[in-house]
Amino acid sequence: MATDTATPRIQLGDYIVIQRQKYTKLQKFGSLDTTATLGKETLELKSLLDQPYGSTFKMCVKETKPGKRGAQRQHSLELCSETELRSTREVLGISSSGADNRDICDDGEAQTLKPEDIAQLREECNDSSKIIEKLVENSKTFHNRTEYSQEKYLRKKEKKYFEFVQIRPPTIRLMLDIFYRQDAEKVMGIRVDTLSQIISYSGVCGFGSYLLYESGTNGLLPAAMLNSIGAGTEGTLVHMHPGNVPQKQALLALKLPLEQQQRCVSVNLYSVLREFYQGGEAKATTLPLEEPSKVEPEESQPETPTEEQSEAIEPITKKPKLDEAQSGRDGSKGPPRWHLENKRATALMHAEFDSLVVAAKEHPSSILQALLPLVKPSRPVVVFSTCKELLQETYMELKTSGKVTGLHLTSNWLRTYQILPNRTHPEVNMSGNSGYLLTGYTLR
Amino acid sequence: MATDTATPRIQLGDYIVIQRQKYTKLQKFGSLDTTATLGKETLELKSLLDQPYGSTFKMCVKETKPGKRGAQRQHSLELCSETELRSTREVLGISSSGADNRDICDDGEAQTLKPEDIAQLREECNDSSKIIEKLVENSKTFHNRTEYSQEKYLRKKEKKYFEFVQIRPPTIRLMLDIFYRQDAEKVMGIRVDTLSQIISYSGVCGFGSYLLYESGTNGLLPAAMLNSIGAGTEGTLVHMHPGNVPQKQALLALKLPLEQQQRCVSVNLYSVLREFYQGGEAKATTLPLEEPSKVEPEESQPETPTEEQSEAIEPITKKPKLDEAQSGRDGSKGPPRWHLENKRATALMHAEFDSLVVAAKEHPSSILQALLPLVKPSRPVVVFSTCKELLQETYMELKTSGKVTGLHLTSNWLRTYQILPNRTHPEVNMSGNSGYLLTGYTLR
Amino acid sequence: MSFLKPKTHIEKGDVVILYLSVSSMHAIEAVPEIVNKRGETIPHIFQTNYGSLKVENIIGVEYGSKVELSKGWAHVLQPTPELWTQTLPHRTQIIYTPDISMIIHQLEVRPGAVVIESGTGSGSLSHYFLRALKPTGHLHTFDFHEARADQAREEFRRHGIADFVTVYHRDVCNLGFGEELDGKADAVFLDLPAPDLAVPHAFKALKLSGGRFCSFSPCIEQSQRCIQELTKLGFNEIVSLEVLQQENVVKTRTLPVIDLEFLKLPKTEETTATAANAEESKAPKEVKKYLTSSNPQTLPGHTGFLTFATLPPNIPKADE
Amino acid sequence: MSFLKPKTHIEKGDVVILYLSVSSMHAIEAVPEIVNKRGETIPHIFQTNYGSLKVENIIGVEYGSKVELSKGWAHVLQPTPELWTQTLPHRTQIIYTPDISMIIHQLEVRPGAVVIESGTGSGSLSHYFLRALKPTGHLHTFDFHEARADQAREEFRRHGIADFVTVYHRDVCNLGFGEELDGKADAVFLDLPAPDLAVPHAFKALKLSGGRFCSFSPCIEQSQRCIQELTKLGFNEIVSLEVLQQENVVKTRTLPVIDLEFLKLPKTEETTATAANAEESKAPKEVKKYLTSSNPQTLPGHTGFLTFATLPPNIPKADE
Repeated sequence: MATDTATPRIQLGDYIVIQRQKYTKLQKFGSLDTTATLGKETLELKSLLDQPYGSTFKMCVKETKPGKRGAQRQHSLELCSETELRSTREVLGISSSGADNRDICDDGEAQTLKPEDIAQLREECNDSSKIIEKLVENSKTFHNRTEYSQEKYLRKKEKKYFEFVQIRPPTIRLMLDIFYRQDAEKVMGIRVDTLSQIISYSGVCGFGSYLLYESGTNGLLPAAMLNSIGAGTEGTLVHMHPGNVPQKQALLALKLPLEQQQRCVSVNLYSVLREFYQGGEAKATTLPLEEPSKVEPEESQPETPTEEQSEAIEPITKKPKLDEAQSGRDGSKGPPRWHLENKRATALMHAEFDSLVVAAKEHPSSILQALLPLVKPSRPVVVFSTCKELLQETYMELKTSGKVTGLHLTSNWLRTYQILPNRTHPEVNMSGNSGYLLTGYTLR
Repeated sequence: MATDTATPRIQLGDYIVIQRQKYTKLQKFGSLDTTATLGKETLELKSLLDQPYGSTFKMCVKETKPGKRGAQRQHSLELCSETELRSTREVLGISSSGADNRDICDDGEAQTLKPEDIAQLREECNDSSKIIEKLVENSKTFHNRTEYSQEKYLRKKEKKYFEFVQIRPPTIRLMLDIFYRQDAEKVMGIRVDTLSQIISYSGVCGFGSYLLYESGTNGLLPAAMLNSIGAGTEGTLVHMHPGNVPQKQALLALKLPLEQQQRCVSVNLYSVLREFYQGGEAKATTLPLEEPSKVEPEESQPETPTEEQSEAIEPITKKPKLDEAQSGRDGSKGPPRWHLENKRATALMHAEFDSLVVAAKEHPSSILQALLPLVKPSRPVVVFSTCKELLQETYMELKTSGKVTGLHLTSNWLRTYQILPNRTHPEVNMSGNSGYLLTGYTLR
Repeated sequence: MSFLKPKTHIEKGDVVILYLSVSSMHAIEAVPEIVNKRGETIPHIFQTNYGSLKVENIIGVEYGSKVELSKGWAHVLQPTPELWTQTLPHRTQIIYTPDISMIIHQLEVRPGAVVIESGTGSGSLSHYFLRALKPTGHLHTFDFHEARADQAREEFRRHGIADFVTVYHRDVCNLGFGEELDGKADAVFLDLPAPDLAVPHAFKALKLSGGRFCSFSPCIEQSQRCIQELTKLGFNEIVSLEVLQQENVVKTRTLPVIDLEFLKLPKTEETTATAANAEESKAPKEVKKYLTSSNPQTLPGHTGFLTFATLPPNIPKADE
Repeated sequence: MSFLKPKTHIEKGDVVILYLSVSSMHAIEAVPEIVNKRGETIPHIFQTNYGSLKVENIIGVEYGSKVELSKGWAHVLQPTPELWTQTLPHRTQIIYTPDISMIIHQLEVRPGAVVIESGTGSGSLSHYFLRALKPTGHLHTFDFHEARADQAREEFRRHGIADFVTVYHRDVCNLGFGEELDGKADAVFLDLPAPDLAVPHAFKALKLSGGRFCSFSPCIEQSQRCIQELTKLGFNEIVSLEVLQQENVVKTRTLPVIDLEFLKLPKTEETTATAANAEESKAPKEVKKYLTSSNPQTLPGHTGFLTFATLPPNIPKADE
């Protein structure tokens, strides 16, 4: 097999995507002792180091510990070759199948192996195809099932006992899948079709200066925009948020070059607007600092605590003492980082933006009132909400104001398909809510 | 070909469905002189008389008259056999086709026949396949098109020159298709999936007494319910409407047996409620009659004026003089028909109903307040509206009242498919609005 | 016996829907005693999340009433095919109300209709056909699985609708619907893995005056083959479609409205401290309420393709 | 030159969107003079439903401004791929923003990406690819129709984005993308009648470190064959999906509310006449207003099936 020197390799400190069949998980590979938990399996990650991204590893059981919800198995990981990954079906070479299910009486006792037997089998065998072979041997009904039904059974068992994981570098696409599957709330209910359209309609690209307000997507929305701005380009992003700390998990996971990271300026909405209006360097040092209230009671914190975030912490909920604020944070020489970011953001605000994206849990109306004046004419505006009524009201307000034209309120329908020979159909479940987008173009 | 004596035959006075390829039209065959207009074609219907329903007729041009929008052709109809109906493609036996469209430059002058030539051809030829043959002969690009593109061209031309019509008896299914295609407003925007669910959820069948309020579906909704009640059964329907005259077109078109027709009692909502509350025979003759106001300004009248409706006219917008009301309408001996219907309806109202269906252009809330007490416990309630907000409010009111349980607010997605060898896909257009149904069950 | 016609009071032997909530309903038989596993006759006690119900107590009660459970209450409803579909014991994958409604409508089933159904399955659709065609029509329903056919037959009897239905145990793809049904049906419905094999039998069973046909298939290839067969035999008006029903969950949403105008106003030294406090306490409290609705997070994305067709009148039927 | 980056003022040669209403937009070239059919140079006058525009007058104007027409006014907007897609001269069926957005997202196109597209068609999608990958990436776009390839090339030049794109006239199903692109692409997009024929070429063109693949097909059979080929060559993460965007038309609806309570109250003789009048005039006036939205009567029901796949890293590529 050819090796490609261009393929990046897994490094300590990286966020990685661990994939086991269709299940994917975002994990920080913080140290050689880091373990990842996939249901009842605990994986030791140390053998990943310096291996190329995209590699597949075999889970090798080291020990089984009793856990809260049944036994927890600890696995080491062994790099393995592509050829080990044949379909379980081929390995087993199952052939005899009934033509339909008319002779099957599902009495719930088709499997003669007892749960204890299976557990033992699992400890003994590292190879899922062996386990499944045993299960098939001991099933009274398997060979009477139709081929379709057999495959369904095998897929189900394969899923349970599948012993390979692939390690992939995080991308916007993979992270959105993970976040949305775990809990759509983690990304404010922004579905894949909706995110893709936010990126399109906002026009974000390698040129221009972009403004985003979002009230909590674990960094995914700013990451997606900064990803579209690109490395080695001249685009910039001002990322406003309502909390004390910007959610940055997805931004950090992308492992962007520093120059690109620095073109995303994350600031608190209240703090930066005060800076912008009250403005001026003189005032900034003489006036005591206001702490904007934490407005979003539902705001979700990133699930994985990420120490990098502490770097960016703004002291906006802790009441800084007057002298502290005047002398700089913690008595250090320069102004605090959040203050510098506010300065950078207000400079960009004065230069005006090439696009505005608002993805708010709050009513977007007052936010638009504050931010629309910062956008140049003939520029896209994109507002996301999960609540259609809010956007209907905003639509009417914008239409009446005459400041924005080409207004459209849209939502989406997304269906995935199972395309298999003779078994093609839309998937039986679909996502119910795309959320809503209100789009338009600013006027002079 | 075998003939079936059970097949009903076309009679004078029947409503008929005229079908030309996918186009269908509801037409009253009132007399032997009746003509039907299909776009630029006028059809003389007299030869339909006594022919079995389901027969196909050939349109034979008799003359061409100048019309407002181009020439109007008058046709007689000739009964024809199934064998005449072969696909135009087969007749023409087209074979040579390009593999793709790369060599086609669509300069808009691919057809060498001029419009005048085509018009003349059309008068000379009664046979659409001949016309199309000429068109193909004179097309410079036809033989360079792909097979797919050729078929599309042929279908388009075939549609334009197709010379056969089929005559079918009206059914709920065919009439809903016609009404909805002509103008969804004609049936208050009740789409096929929604109508089918109104029938299901209401539980209307051969047993029981049903209550419907509808504010204008050209008779389709009462017709659908009466159709489900059936001939020779014991079910009854009280059909309340807000207008002076019930819209009955679809009811009449069904040509139901008289006993079945009579089990549908059509009454004005205000008039019958007053009768019910103020009630009693004594009062009915001593009190002057109130005329409920015409509430629904948008109410659409049946497009085809149907003389049968005049039988049922209630004098509720004309202010009857006191003595007239007391002595009976127009001085005739008995009470007017609408009054008798009110009496029959109030008797059924006192006996209470087995289901309630409301399809209102008005806010359903006050209508439900008035009609729900007339429904027995453990009975379905179905409310239709095109405006979700109205049903959301009604949902909350009913939930709070505790009078109805199992409340669901639903809407539907309907997609039709083109299923052809190697060309299978959902149709490129779909209907955007199913309307909304609020369903539940009454409690004691 | 509670499926024949609307009735007001629970009688012994009725199937009754015990309605606890939108997501919790049970179909129970209103009999005072049942036989347990050991063959003993014991009082019929039904267990729910809100405690137990002594079933004897509901006999004679008016449908729609509230009944006491040991730890709460529930309502008793007369079963409808819709409620039955949500509570019946699943013997197979079943078809639900949105598809069924379309099937009944497109097959133009009304009292007096003669309908053929295959397979019977769990009998969910059969109950709808029976409601629509009784008391003057008849349903012929076929299943290749003997136990299922027997269970369905017994169920129709207990539900008081056995007079209007004949249940057959037969493999219709290979054996057809039987000569006695040739030319007898107004409508034929197929829910079979290979519907195309049964289309010629449907063709024979439909009346010479014509009739309607429907096939329900999860996979598009089944519909493709079915349509080929329908076309070959002279069916027309062939239409394939999908119906998906969406629940709109009604709720009142409380949404924060934030004020940013105040940030434009410079503060005087004296108001600073109090204003800052005021902002903190005030801002999050400004909210707006919306009565709104949205779909559940997961919706049914596919049930099956419905293929409808018309057999036109007077198509000659060769003796196959 | 107006597609390269955001700009503030209209320069000579810019494509400008003349925006009259949601349903009426035109892409015009900001040149003061044009050559007419007879070869004469004449002033560039653009006709709209609201009268004519002397195009010379908009040069130098700020984007987003209102401009006078002889019988009204319009706005001038800088073109975006979204606006261009709605106004471009159709040379073929085109793909629209909802599908395109999904394609860009799933193909993970960002500045620096090398993308292969076939066919170029009307260049609608090309403009989106170019926005996403410039200034550091490159688009290789192929069309088998020579005139279309030439038109697209010329268009990219006029739009100021020619540096980032190479347009090829080639039948890729038979001839592939050319050896010079072997192992060069991060992503391949196919919109071809027989995508399966081009899959092996896509396989060769993708980088050894892997890449993403997309095929857009109106018919399911095209996707089926494409997926068979993808599976054979070792692509994984194969997903097929459909995106449909719905417009929600916002409007205020005025709905009648009817009063039926008064019918319960018996009337005294004296009030009868006046009450009757009052009812008549009052009832229809009671209305409630709702800010609501609904879909247009007809929605796009299908555009195409999007099939996505990943070529994993280090799949050995035999010399085909």
